[in-house]
Amino acid sequence: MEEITKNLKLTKIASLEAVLFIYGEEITKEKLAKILKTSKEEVEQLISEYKKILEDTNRGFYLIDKNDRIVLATKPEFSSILEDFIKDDLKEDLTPATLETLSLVAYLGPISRTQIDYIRGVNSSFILRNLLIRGLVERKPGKGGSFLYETSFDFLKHIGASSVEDLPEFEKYQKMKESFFSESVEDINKNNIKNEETKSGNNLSKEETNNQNSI
Amino acid sequence: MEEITKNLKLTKIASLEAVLFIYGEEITKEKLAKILKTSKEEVEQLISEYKKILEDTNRGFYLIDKNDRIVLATKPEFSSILEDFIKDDLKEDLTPATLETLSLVAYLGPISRTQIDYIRGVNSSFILRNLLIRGLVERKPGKGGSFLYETSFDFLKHIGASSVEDLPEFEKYQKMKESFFSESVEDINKNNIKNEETKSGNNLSKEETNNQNSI
Amino acid sequence: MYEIKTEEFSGPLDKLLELIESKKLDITTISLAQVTDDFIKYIETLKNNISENQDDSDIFKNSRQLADFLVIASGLILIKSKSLLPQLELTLEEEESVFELEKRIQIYAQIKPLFALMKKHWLSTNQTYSRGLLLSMPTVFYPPKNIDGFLLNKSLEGLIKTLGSYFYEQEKIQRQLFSLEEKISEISKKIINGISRFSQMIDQKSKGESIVLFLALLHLLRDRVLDVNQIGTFEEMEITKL
Repeated sequence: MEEITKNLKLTKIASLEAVLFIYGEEITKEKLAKILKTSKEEVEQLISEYKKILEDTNRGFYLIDKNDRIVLATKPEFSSILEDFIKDDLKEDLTPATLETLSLVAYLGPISRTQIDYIRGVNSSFILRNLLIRGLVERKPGKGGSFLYETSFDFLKHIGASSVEDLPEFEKYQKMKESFFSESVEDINKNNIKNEETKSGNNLSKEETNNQNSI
Repeated sequence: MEEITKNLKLTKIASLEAVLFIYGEEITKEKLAKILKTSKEEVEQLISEYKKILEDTNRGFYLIDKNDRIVLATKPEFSSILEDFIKDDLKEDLTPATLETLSLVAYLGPISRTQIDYIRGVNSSFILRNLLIRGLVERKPGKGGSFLYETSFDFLKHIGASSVEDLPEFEKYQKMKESFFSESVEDINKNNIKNEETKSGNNLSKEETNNQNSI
Repeated sequence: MYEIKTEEFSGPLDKLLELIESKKLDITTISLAQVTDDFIKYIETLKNNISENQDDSDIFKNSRQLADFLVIASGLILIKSKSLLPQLELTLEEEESVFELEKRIQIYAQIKPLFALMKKHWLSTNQTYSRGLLLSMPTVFYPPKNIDGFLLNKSLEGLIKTLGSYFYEQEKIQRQLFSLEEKISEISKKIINGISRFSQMIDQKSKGESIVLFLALLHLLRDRVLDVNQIGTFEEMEITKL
């Protein structure tokens, strides 16, 4: 009996692998549940077991898990073998301003532009647009028509992490964020960037964000 | 001593898996040996061991070995799940982001991905790939290794147009394109996105070459 | 590989922090007042660098950064003016903005190590790769159901509009920028013409411009070109030429 249950689970994990393998890009857990004809809870469970299986030294890829989406990517230790035939160099030039903004999005995200501007003391709309175009950052609608920014799967692939929590000292800075914005962010918004945010918020909200997952 | 040798072998199998995972099409053993910096004999040996691992454990894919070439493919028992899912997925309506990208390609094509990204303000590689697979958009090589995208003949026929010129207000937008890309993109990119731009140029050629064979 | 561009100046909070640290001060309102002059001096050197720069594009980019400096400067000016004119009563909003600035510098000081950490991490980690969307999938024609030329047209129109307002926004930020010297000479002229009240001067000006005007005023004050009298709380500031 137990044996059967175990085998069934392994078959489910194998079919999860097949789907991730064939799809090739980030896919929502919801969609996975639909394809595998199961509940979202079971998908979560399968994912966490599959993740463990992939840790084995004879496996060549790992699983990146970000909120409601996952993707398979080659393990970081093979980057030197692979970079020779995949010409890609995201590593080159990030200006200090871009790096600053990217760190805030990575460590404090999801974060609004107003909050980023507040910390940096600089209007970041231009740099955020750049990061969006480069695909290192993505955004989703937040409250009141403004956007929340967070790093993308491409960012995680670039740093070879399976989630942002893998970043060094991640928790320390996430906690810091709470103390920064403990008093309502709305007040900060009001006081500081008044005009701009509402305006570009409107612009952006027009565009739709969760475009990633459906074909 | 034996332990070390075993681990080394496992790592080699993992790197073989990583290469096959990312390569996506048939690869010769000779080329594999070159990528893995080893002899053809060792590659043969690694392949046969890897094959055995794939058979013995519950995996979503298996290894096809024909003559000198090998490739990973999803196991036949999963093919019905996958076919259904892909078909359903491809039949879905266009999201606003996809529609937006398609309209850009229709009106301003032939157009490069960099230009599309610039106008949309977000990275469009995922959406373009989607439009390519759905056969709504085609691409041809442009200058400097990048691609130019335009709508497919099938798509035009589908919307009852004999050419893009039949689209409402086509001329207005074509003119706009001239003014857009004569100064703004070039200048603005050069001036403001300077480093970033060259970078995403590289990116693009990577992404495109990577996908090239598969389509 | 990565290289810090030397012409890239640090942001206003970074500069402010640097000034405070170079004087070995704690981050307090008093220290902010103490570094205000240095900060304004720094803005002037920035401005000079920008006008010496022949490349228009850099002027665009740098002048935007200058605008960011001016916004912070306006908070500093408030602090400084309070220390120069103790009788100056601040409105609640102004009090808050003084407090805010102090808090922001503290936050910046706390977060700054993150930037170095991230840079190191960004450069040292290993790129990983996913397969790419449906890598081994052949092209099949799957047209969407409800689509026609008008839908495409409407979608594109919306997109162009969005892009247009983005550029408008960028231009607006740039327009808010005014040369300090220009404003100084404007003030001098107006005083000579007998318009001495600050409120008359900022009459019908945008907020950004008022900030610059006030900044210029303080500048003249520091250089003892002007004298400012405020009769009482919330009263008009009377400006006279010395």
